Amino acid sequence: MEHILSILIFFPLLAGILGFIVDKESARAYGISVAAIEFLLSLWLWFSFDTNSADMQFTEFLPIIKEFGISYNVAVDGISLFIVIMSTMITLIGIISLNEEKIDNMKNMIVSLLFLEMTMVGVFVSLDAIIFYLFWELSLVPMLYIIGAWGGPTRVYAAVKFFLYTFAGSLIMLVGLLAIAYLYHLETSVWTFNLLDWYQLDLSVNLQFWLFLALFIGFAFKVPMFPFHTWLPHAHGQAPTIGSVILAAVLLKMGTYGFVRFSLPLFPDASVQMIPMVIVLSIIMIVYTAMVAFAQKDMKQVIAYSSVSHMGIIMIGVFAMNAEGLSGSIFQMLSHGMISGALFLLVGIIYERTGTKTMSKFGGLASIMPVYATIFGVMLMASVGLPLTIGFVGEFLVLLGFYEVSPIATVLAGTSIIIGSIYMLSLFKKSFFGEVTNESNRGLKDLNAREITALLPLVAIVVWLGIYPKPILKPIDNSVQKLLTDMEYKARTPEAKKSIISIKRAKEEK
Amino acid sequence: MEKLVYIALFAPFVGSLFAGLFFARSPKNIIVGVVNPALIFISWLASVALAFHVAEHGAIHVTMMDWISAGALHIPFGFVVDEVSVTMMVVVTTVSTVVHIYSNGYMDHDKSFNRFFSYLSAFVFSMMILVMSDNFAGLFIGWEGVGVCSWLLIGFWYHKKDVTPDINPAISPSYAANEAFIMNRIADLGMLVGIFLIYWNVGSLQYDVVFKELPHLEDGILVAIAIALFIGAMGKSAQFPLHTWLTDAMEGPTPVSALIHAATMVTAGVFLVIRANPLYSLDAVSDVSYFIAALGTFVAFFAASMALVNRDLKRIIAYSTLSQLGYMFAAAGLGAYWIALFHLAAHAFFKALLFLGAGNVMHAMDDELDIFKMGGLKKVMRGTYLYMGIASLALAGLPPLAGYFSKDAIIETAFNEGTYVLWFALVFTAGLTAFYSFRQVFLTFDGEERYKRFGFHPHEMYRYVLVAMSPLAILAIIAGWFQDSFHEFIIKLLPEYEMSHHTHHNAWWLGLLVLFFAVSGIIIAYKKYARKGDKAFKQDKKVESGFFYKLLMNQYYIPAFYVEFIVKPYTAISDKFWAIDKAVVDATVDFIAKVIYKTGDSSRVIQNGNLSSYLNWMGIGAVLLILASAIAVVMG
Amino acid sequence: MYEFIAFYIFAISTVILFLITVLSKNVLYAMTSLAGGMVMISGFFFLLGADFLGVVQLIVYVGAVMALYAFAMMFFDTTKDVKEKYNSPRLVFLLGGLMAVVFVVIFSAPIIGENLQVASPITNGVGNAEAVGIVLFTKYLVPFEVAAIMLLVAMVAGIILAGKKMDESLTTTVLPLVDKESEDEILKKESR
Amino acid sequence: MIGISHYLILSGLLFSIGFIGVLRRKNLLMLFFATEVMLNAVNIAFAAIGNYYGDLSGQMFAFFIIAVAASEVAVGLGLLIVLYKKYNTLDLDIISTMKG
Repeated sequence: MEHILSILIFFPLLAGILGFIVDKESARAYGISVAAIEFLLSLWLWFSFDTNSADMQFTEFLPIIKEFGISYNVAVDGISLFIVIMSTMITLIGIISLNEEKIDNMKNMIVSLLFLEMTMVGVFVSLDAIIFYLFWELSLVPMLYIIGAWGGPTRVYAAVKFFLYTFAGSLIMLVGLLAIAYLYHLETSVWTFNLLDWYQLDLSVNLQFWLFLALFIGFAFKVPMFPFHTWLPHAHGQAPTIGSVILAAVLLKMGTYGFVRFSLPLFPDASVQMIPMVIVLSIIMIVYTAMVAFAQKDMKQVIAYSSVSHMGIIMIGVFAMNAEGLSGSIFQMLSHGMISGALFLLVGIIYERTGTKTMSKFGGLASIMPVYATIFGVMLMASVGLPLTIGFVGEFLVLLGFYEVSPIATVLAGTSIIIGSIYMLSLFKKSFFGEVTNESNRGLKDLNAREITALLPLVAIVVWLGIYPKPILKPIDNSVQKLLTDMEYKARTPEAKKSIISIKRAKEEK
Repeated sequence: MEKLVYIALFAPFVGSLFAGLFFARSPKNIIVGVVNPALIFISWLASVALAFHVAEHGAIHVTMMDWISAGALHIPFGFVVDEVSVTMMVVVTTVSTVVHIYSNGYMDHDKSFNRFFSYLSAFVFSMMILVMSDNFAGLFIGWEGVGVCSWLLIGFWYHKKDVTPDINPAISPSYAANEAFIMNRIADLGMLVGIFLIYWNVGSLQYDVVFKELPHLEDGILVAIAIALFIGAMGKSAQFPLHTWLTDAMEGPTPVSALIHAATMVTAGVFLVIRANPLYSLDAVSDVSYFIAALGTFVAFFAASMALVNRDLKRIIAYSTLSQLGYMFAAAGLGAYWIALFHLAAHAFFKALLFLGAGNVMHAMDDELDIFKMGGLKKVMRGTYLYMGIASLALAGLPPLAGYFSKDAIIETAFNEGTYVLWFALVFTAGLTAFYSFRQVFLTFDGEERYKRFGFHPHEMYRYVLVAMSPLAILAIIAGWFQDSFHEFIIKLLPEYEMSHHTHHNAWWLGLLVLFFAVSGIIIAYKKYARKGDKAFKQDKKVESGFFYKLLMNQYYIPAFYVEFIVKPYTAISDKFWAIDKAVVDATVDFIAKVIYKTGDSSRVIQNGNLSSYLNWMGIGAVLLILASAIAVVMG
Repeated sequence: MYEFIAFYIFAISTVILFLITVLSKNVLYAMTSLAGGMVMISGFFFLLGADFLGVVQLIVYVGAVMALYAFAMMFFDTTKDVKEKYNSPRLVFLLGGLMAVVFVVIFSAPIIGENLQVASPITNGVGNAEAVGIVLFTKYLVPFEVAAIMLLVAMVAGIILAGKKMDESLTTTVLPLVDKESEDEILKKESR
Repeated sequence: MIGISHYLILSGLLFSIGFIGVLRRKNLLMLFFATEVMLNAVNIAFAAIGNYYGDLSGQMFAFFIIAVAASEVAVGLGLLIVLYKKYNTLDLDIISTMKG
């Protein structure tokens, strides 16, 4: 199984192509089995992963265009490993949750999802800038199709907006990537797009600044950072449940992952220099979108905006420049994936039943659908960061780590635990508490076996990783510490060296 | 002994899972009603055994497993059973056991009987984590855990709909639950900041490491930590200005009010200050400590004043809880940590008893809470009358009941510290306390039987419930007698606090003064509210329309202020932000798209199909290119 | 001196003749003046010592190309003037004038190309035609052959476009939608 | 003495004349004439530069341009005839099928 990563990437592709000839009736079963195999493969990847090592593992290297140093180069470390596993898991759960009666043309849906899975895995394991960019852009296509084909009334507008927005950003990113390759060529007269080679590149602070900015735009559009976030509510509002789930759980993480994988190690000085800007944007993002979420009438929009708010927390964690914050932010990526995925699934369930997502149409659902309400409640508590759920670990670590950077900003960002609970609890109160206001809701059925199968694993993970995050946190922490040590070593300016706290120094101080 | 620690901690958890997982959807099941109290009782047994162990052999420290470790941060699930935590454990499990048994009777007819027990046991578990944890993060787990359980339990009757504040000041159980949770979260942010400060300055969150390191820190940081932690304590213990949730929390079932909002959870803030006594007794933070004492005194008086006029049985007790929490903070802030803890324990017993008695009354009166609709209940509810009388006497601080010893010690402390303003406020509040608690008792149990006019048919609570309450009644009477042995026990961990000779000298008249205030309060209450016949209590319209009455009745207009100046603006700003999001941020993007579309539209005219005009355009382009190259040549 | 006079005579006459070509309404005048202008241009080639090129200019342009134009004109009704609408005559002259000014400015400025490299120096003592032949069949052999093929292709294309089915338009002919058999039959019939 | 700039300026002027023709003419046949003018202008420039630098490449280019012009005329006229048959005119204002 040396080529496990290639298998992980290309198995869904192959299965997707084969999916075209699968019988319509059995498309969902086919999708579930493929996704399950893929998920098991990714688990196998975890078990054979050396958790004590912080290095890249399972490296595969195959030159494609030698003249320009473009190669098929994939590997995982602690940072990407779990995001890959999360992608395969969310895809599996998403396919399980698909309702045969509500989705016409199931076969196309399954095929799109499998293609999407390929691109997602590809993005997170690529170590070659061109291959990374390729998967990054390819991931837009199936999602565009999913929103455009199965979405709500203004799906085309939403899909095009989503596409153009992220595409515009990633083009600028591409320019940045090419510029790095060119600068590398200038320095060493070798063309290469290998990220690990790029890490050795020593750039002047000024150059770093501009390149950081170029990549920042590409990643920030995807995250989405304020003020580039407006495509997200549209996309979520129109996307089918499965689309929202994958969009929120995995696709948004590409942006923050990009920051960790590219911006930080390539431009340590610029990253430190840009911390104030990122702080300001992130805090606006956290507070402002949380307040916008409170004003929403539509359940799904609340969760969509809350996604943006939580991505803000992840962003400040990335720029905390210490092991606590960065590990926390990567953990928060996972936890946000699980929680927002589950919440979108839950909203999708009620939407399937009633055909509406407006909160005022509900009320008193807790007495009609107790199991549904319970699972929703668990996810809600995880979302507001209750200890012993997965949401707390990440949020706590991020805020803890960020406190070292700026106490005042941490307090401002920390208000998310207050306003987060405000909009979430008011959503819960409006929809689940009180009397049953809408008589037609009285006959609603509680969760069926299919939905429970999709949701229970998420609940289990949310609780398990809340109580015992160590198996995941430790590999992440190893890789993060290596990253920070490299950054500190590479940093040119004394300010940057001071801001980046790798673990070594933290211990020396003691 | 480790096993005992785990038994004490996890027995409630097992109970919660038992009721939650196996009986969540089934109707009332008596097995739950037996097993859950039994498990809590086991936890109590373990706690008592641990208490004896600790008294003899000292603290026990166990580490179960790692929780979070990242960077230099390592947080284990570690538990410490020392003098302070074991006191809390015993208090918590004692009250919990009684409340669990009591709930069997109180929730008898509720269709969510099993769910209630599941939540209640989960609360006990969280509270045990809170008191037993050996680090600040673990404390925070329990801190948030009790918050959630409180949210679940306040909103237990979630199906009730919202009403206007005129009918019910708390609007609805779910509203009150959210209010409580959000208020607590505000304070939790302060607490988190405290934790961050500790971590970045000490490098660990373990109590022992932190407390050892504290004296080496800068003064400014110490003050910041002290303030941040106290903000956390203010939320949980409902200190001004975060106090409004506590009275609204009375929407929850009465056993919940007894357990959570009187005896245990709200005292977590006091517990935190006691736990962090090495911090608060440092000279550098003496100002913060004094502020804690002053705020405590203020809240003691402030809450008591609101209790004077309230007509709602449970709210009066809630205000008295607030007021007593103020006493505890006053003691802790003045450095008398063991006295604060002693009052905490004694208060837990008699306040829980008071609430459970109130629950009996509610049960008898079909959930009616207005004490003006009661009166003369002592005939039908003799047992409850007795219990509530004892509890109120204890609360008023009459000897030889528990409250006398603990409260008197606090007042003496205030005198001893020379803070005479605080001292006098506390003495005066003691008088108020006696008045309002006996106003409530007399209005409920004595005087004319007004309830008949409203068609109530009160009846006494089940006998086994009354029996189950007896431990609390006994403790409310005798707890104070163990002051000296408790002092000896707790002083091993907490700093000693000794009265000066001067105070000793004056102790007898100080005590008498307090007693005088208390007794006069009771007498006034009796004269005003307990008569019959012609002299029976009449509502005084003139007084009720007076300024002070209205001010107190509306809780100094603080809830209204919050609604008007925080809730409404927040909602308005949120709506505005949403509008901005659509009209500015999103519209900007759409505008860019529109501009591109428009330029496309308008430049389409060029594409008119006429070859000649194409050639013209090409010509213009060619000339421009040539010009550009010419300029480049000239420049270059 | 002779060169000086010759240059100006040729220059003035080409400019005038070409202006007539461009501005005249009558096709016949335009074509005639074009032919005349080309003859004058061959004069420049002779002046520049490119005898071979001058001859080619005379043969190809004035001979072949002009003859082609003349034949082409027979297809069109040349007697009537094409009424041309000028949408923006000023723009046209402005652009043209601007271009001319720019060229003049550029070329009258000191020459930039002082350091131009000589690729195929003219061999002394060898006639121009001979020199051209040597270069053409050594260095430019492949382009030369390609040019030959191009001319051949152009010839064939010209013949097909202009010659085939003179009675109907080529581009508007649409084959009727028929099934394959009947299509084959039609082809067979045509081949017979 | 006649310098290279004389020839180049002349070439530029002739080119501009052709250019005006291209812009101005609506009759397709006349458009062809104008392009011929431009081609010839360029030929002069090539020949002049080649001469002044003693390089035969200029002449070679002019030579190939003549070849290209010849084939252009052959194909172009063929197309013109086809066009004329279809529209019965050569006026560009009437033949505007490329409207986007």
